[in-house]
Amino acid sequence: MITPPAFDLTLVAPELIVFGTALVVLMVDLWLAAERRGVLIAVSLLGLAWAAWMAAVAPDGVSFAGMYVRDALARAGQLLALGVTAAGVLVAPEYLRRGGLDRGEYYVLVLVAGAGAMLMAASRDLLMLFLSLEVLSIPLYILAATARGNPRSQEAGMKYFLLGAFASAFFLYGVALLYGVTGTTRLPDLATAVARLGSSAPAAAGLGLLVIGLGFKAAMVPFHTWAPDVYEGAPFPAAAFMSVVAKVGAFVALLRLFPLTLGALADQWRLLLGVLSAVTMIVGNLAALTQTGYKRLLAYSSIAHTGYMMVGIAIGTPAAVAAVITYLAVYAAMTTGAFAVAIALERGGGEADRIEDYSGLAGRAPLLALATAVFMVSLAGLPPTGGFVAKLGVFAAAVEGGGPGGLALALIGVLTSVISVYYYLRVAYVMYAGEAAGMVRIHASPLVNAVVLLTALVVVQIGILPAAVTAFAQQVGGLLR
Amino acid sequence: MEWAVFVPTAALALAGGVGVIAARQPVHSALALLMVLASLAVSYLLLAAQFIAVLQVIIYAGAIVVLFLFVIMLLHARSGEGPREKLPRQRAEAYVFAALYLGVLLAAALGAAAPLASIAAEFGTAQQVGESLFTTYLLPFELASVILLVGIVAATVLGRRPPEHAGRGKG
Amino acid sequence: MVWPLLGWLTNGLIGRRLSRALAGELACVTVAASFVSALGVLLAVRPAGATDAAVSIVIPLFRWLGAGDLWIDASLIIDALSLVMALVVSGVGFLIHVYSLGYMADDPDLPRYFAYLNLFMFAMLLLVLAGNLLVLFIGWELVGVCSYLLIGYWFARPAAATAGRKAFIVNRIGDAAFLLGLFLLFTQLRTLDILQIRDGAPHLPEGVRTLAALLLFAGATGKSAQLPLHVWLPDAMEGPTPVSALIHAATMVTAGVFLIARLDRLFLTAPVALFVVGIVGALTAFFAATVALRQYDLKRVLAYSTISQLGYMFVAMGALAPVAGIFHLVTQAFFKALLFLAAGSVMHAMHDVIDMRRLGGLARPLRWTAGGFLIGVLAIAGVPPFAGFFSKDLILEEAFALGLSTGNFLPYALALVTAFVTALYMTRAAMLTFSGRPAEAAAHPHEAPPSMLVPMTALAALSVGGGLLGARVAGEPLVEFLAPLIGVKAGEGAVVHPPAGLLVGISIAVALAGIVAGIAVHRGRRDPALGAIAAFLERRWYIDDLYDAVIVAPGRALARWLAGPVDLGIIDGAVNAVGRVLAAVGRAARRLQTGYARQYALGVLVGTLIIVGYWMLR
Amino acid sequence: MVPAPAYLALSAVLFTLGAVGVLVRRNALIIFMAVELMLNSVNLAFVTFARQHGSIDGQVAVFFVLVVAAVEVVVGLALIVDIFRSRETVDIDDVDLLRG
Amino acid sequence: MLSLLIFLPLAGAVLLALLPRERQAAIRWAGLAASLATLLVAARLFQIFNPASGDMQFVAHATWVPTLGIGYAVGVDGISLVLVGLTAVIFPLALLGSWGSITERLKAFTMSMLGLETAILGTFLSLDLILFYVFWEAVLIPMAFLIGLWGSENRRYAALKFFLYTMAASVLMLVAIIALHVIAIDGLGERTFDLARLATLSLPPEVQGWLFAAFALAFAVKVPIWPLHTWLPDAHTEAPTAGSVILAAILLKLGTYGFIRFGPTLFPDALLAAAPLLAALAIIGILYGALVSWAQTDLKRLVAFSSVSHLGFVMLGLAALNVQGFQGGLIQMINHGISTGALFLIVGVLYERTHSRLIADYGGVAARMPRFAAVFTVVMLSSAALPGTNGFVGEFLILLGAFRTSAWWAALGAGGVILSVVYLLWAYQQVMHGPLVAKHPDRLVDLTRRELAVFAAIIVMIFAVGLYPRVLLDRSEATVNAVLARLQRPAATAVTVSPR
Repeated sequence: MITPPAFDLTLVAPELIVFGTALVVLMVDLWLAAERRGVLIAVSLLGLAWAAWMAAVAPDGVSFAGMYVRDALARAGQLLALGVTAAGVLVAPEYLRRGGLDRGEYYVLVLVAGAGAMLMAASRDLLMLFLSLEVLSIPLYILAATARGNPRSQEAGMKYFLLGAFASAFFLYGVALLYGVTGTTRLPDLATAVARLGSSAPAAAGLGLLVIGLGFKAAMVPFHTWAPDVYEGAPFPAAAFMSVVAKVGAFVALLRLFPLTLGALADQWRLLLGVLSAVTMIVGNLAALTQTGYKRLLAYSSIAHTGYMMVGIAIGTPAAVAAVITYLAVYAAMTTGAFAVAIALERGGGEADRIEDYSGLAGRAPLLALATAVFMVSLAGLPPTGGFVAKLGVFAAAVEGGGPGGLALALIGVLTSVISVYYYLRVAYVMYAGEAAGMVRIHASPLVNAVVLLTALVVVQIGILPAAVTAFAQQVGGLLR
Repeated sequence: MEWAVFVPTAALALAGGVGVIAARQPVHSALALLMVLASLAVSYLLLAAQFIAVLQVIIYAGAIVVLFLFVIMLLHARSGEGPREKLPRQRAEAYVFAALYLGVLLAAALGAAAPLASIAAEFGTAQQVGESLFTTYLLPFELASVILLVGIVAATVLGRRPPEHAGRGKG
Repeated sequence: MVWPLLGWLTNGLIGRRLSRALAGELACVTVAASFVSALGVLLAVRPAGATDAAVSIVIPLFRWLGAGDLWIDASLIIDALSLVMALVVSGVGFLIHVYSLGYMADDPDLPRYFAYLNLFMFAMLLLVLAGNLLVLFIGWELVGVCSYLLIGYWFARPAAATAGRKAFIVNRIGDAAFLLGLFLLFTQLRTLDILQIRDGAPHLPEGVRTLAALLLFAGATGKSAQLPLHVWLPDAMEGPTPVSALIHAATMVTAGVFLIARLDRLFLTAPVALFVVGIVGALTAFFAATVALRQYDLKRVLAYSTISQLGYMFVAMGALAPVAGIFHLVTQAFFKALLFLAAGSVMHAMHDVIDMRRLGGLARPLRWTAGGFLIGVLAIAGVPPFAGFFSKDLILEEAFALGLSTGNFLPYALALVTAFVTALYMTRAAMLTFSGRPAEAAAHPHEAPPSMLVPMTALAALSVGGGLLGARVAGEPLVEFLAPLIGVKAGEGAVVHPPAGLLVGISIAVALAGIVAGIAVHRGRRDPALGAIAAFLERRWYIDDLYDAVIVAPGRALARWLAGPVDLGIIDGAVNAVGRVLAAVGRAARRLQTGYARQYALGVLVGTLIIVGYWMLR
Repeated sequence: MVPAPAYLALSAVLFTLGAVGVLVRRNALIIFMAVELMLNSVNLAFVTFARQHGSIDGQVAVFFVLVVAAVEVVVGLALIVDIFRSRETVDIDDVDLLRG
Repeated sequence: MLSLLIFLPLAGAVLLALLPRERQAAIRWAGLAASLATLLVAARLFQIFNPASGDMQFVAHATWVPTLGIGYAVGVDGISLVLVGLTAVIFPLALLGSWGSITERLKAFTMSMLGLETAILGTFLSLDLILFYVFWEAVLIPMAFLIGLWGSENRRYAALKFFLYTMAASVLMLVAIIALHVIAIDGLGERTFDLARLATLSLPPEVQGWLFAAFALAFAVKVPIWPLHTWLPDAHTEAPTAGSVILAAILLKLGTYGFIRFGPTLFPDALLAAAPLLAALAIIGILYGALVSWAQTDLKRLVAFSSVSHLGFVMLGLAALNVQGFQGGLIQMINHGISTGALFLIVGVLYERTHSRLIADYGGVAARMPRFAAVFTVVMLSSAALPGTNGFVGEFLILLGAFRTSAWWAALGAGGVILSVVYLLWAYQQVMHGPLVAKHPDRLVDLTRRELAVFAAIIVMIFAVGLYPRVLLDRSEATVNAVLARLQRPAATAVTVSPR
């Protein structure tokens, strides 16, 4: 007779609620008339709100035989994932209706991917982590290809899937190797076992392979190559969602894995992650310099931001962990916002994905343009926006905790930020200085507007009064002490 | 005794592996893959993983390879590779780096090797695996079901006839 | 005491303001008021000064600026020297204002002219009355600006505008040296108050004194058009003639002389500097006189004569006889202003023709003018009893005395030669202009209006009688007035008293010889200098050309080179190159993004290889 | 008894073969099969390690990998079919609209 | 008080946002009113400021980001006071000066200007390094937009260059600020970016050197010190009149202000060591800027390079590290603000009429525009540091200060005094004198009443500072002494090393 272990369902309530919402949406969609899809949005949002509330109030703890942990990091990851999932739901409907892609499954996939990201934050076991990663990834592959019949969307889905599966295999081999040397996949046991081994080639290889799997999701150089193509090909709402949700999942997992679990072995991974972050900052920003497409620009920008956040991972001090959390929040807000603005535009019946399409936007939609300007300024890391606070936190942590290497990372970071100013401000400049672009129409959907407004407010709020966010992030950093 | 079984299966697996990536026709690849899968199932038996071996045969050989074959037939003759190699250096580079990687991987994997433990008779039985799945691995097990659900949704999303004026955006 | 001074100051300022709106008469009135006030002050001081002429009355106005241990009080000094200068400035200035009323009568922009002129008067008075070297410097620079504005008054003429600019720039060069001198004095003495400097200067180390004196003298050469900074003055003749008379003959150019007199104790205790002063003065005197021989522009002749006479004054300074210098300054102000006004009258009559080769035979139609000019010539040539004789003779005497005491007879020799040349070229100029055949352009020469003639007459009178101020026969009132104040008494350094009578005879003889030679040369229609020398003189010793070739042209070329190849090419080029390199790298990074999934996968594999390989081998 | 290194070596070789397949083949179907090959090599490693430690965890892991592999095949094949419908090709190099 | 001052313009900008775009007159007046209100507050500050104290006054503290140790701290001392005064004065003038020339996107323009004013005031008044940096960078955005949106043909290039160049330098300062903060964690046992707290650290000279280098680079680009100046001519040339005015009059002062504020306070040893280098670069800048000005064909470029020269004087004064040098530098900052701001307004007047900035397109303008000629003359002479005008006070004190440190510095600097006349008079003559050269002479109408009012205010300031500079000097003296006292402490120990 099999006796189920003691487990606490309230602990996993947020994820359960989101999965449940996804199921409800799936079912309701079957019976729902096409023109009443608004119900799906409402249901999704309600579910997400409930989950968020549960995530905020549910107690900390470990359950499911040590597979699942709820602590400050998990909570941060869950709230972030819920936030970006809500945004992912909100930005979609108008666009999907325009493109004739309006299907209930879209929301199901968004919700499931969101839940996957939440679980990555709470995984306390490598297999758990792997499954969560797949729960996050597979819906994203499909979302990228949602614009059926559009070769670009198909190509995006195909490339994302192919490379994702390739990277997953590496990740899995890493899990296998670590299991081989330590006999366990549970993170705390793993940490003690690896520490006991000292320098062990298989363990090192296993950890390296884990970096690759997560780095792929986070679009870290040299595993970033999929990102520009996929973002460009994916429908705008999907690109918006995947650019943030995958990052949230990957980074909470990286935080969980490296500073939190393997903090004692920092000597082994710090230099490597530091170099990777430097390369990522440089390549991302330089490649973005000459882009002409808005989506590709944001794609390379997201790569660059991966580099900045990686700095925090590589440093791995409590302050750095807190800085990464702050950065993730800011990144999520500003990138979602920047995509949301683009979703509101349409050129010649298609996506407005060229930078020129934003020409003269300020004259036609001043508030939209202002919000975009805020996003661009924040992405560039300039005060008084959240982007500055985020970068400040990361670089301060690097200088404080990273020794000469940290100083070098901070220097590379600030200098590449200067480069990024060039391409971000070009967008803002075109909006304000250019003639109104022909063929570009503005679809003022209240939902998209709400997302733009909210994200802009968040970006400005964190820029001007960041204390609340940094205090919360510091709790996460406090896990290290 | 075990060697006698292992050596041929390993040889078959390797041959199958080469076959998968070298065959001209996808059908041949699929058959080679089947060969690998079957060989591995035998290996699993040698490693006291009866249940997994069974799963291997049922799921992989029975479902996945069949799915491949099904799609190959669906796409029929035109499913070959294009005539022109667009990445002339790719092949050579792939071999070189893969060889290097093999070295790394071998070093890592062999470094992780240890003497086999002594095991109880019921090790690797369906009951033991199932028990583990429903106790320790309950949550991952549920997650696996979610993943399967996603697969179903994917099939419905991607399998459905595209909408009339689909494909906003360029192209 | 304070009231007339304040009134004086405000006269200058308010006059400038009002004259913009009203006509030129107001300007004259304000200057007259200045003169009267100065006279009043003189009379007020005189009784007090009878017993102690060395007294200096300081009138503090306000604390101008302060920073750290630097405190600059804006204050004025009333003493013999400043009063003499103020009287000359305001007196001659007044006459020239009046003259201008006639001369500039049909100029459309008259208020501007008088505004500048009044501003100049204010600045000049500020200069001479300043109680603080920095305040003096303000006046010093201000007169330069006014000079610039007035030379370039007819700004539509490129030559005038350029001349004004040149004057300003050359002055600025001297001023920069002046400023450095100020700094040196301040760092040593912690003050810029003139009286304190006078008291403190003798206690400074010798080297500092010399350096400070030389720096200040460099400033003086700029303002007083001494070698090598004389080049602006001849060009300054592009300005209206009354301006030339006032600024470039009578007042501003004497500022350098005044400065040395003002800081006599500094200079007189710095023998090396004094030596330089004397030599430069003598050389300048000689140089300018020779150049004047070959000029055909009447005003330019006068300009070079001014330079030459200023040279004399510096000779006097160099000869430890500042009083003599001031004396010559005063007389020169009279007769040079007279000469300029007469020249202006000629121009007025001849519709601005100034080339002496196109003039001639004007003595008859312009009787008064010719008379005035003749008096001026005699005065400058040093013929007794005209004013120039007394002052120039005094200088020659002192120079000789210097030679006796130090063995340096160069200043005396040059001064003597110059006296001869001066008489020669002035006679030539007078003959060319007024005698001989009526010139081609002499269409209908007409005598000037009374507003021009009256000042000329007054100046002529002063040129005749001004010498009495310092003449021994009249008891040397000026010398007596000044001597107690200006530190070292004139001639004190001279151990051996020169044979005064002999020297007087020599100088008279030289002057007469010059005049005779001039007449002879003119009669003989021969050029006073020959061949290569003529060209040399005509090109003004090639000094202007040298400046153009050595400083201006290379400077301009340097500027262009810096602005073009260096700034845009190298410095900015480097900046832009950074951008280009980054963009190129960016494009290269883009090219890596080929679009082929298999290649991306290869990238993943290679990345994995590096990371895992590194980690295992670490 | 066949010792663990033999299995592990086989696993490593198969993994590399799969990776080579992904890199050198252009037929998307075969590429997916190569990916399956890689996953199977991982499974072999898991099973070997499970035997090595005498713990069942490795075998459970194989179960999960199997599930994921199955779903990946479904998704991947659906994508291929979809692309084939519009482009009439399964050559991965022909899928190169997005670049730069 | 100070917070009110800083955020008053921003509040104005926010209110302005509510006005409809079409009501141009209302927008203009509202913008002017906001800047005038700021001026009033600044004037009141000027009035109640206690000149006898060298300490920070009206200090306000608040926590901002406690986890990172960032605080909100503002305060004013004699040095920032005069610069705040300058800012408050120049902005209304700049707004008035571009009253008619900006018609497109007027609302955005006015809002940018007001936002810029807030950022600049914030920079001058911040006492927390991060707060300072935030304002410092925040300046860039509206300024780049002013250049990029309302500039002339090449505006995009100029705006980007301005932005990237100055930012590239200042991010290194950010790293240095962080490093300082990190050092303070050990040294003071607290997380702080507070200037007063950090000033109590005693850093080893080598550390000071590195940190100062990073700070100095940021400031040097902003000043700009040769050879980091090339963004300036482009930015100036392409910016609209108001932009050029603000850029020249105030923005460049941020750099020199930075040197004064942070050099002696945080890095006294490094500053002492670097002073000769700074002086050398300053002198090169003085001469180089003047010479290059002389070779320009574009009026705005000419004025821009003259800024390089003038700011060289300021830096020379600062490098002298004595009271006269500092005071002179401070006064010269104000002067340059007034005079060069006025020069840009003058070029703006010409440009508005004929749409050309080329010197060759002008000549004999004085005859057509006598009042303008008078204004130009005064401003030019002020720029050339004629005694009696403001420029002289500054240059005199600077050169005197420099002389007391090294006679050679002053001698070379005096060369700049000469050259400034060369290029200014040259330009003036080319434009104003000579025969009339203009394609449309009828467009050369004399100054309007509004323009005259602006220039009258400027001329009053020129003479006010020139004749009674103590209005400013007295207020900053105590502060300058206090700041310099920071240099004395290490100087006492460094006597054996330093030749001076």
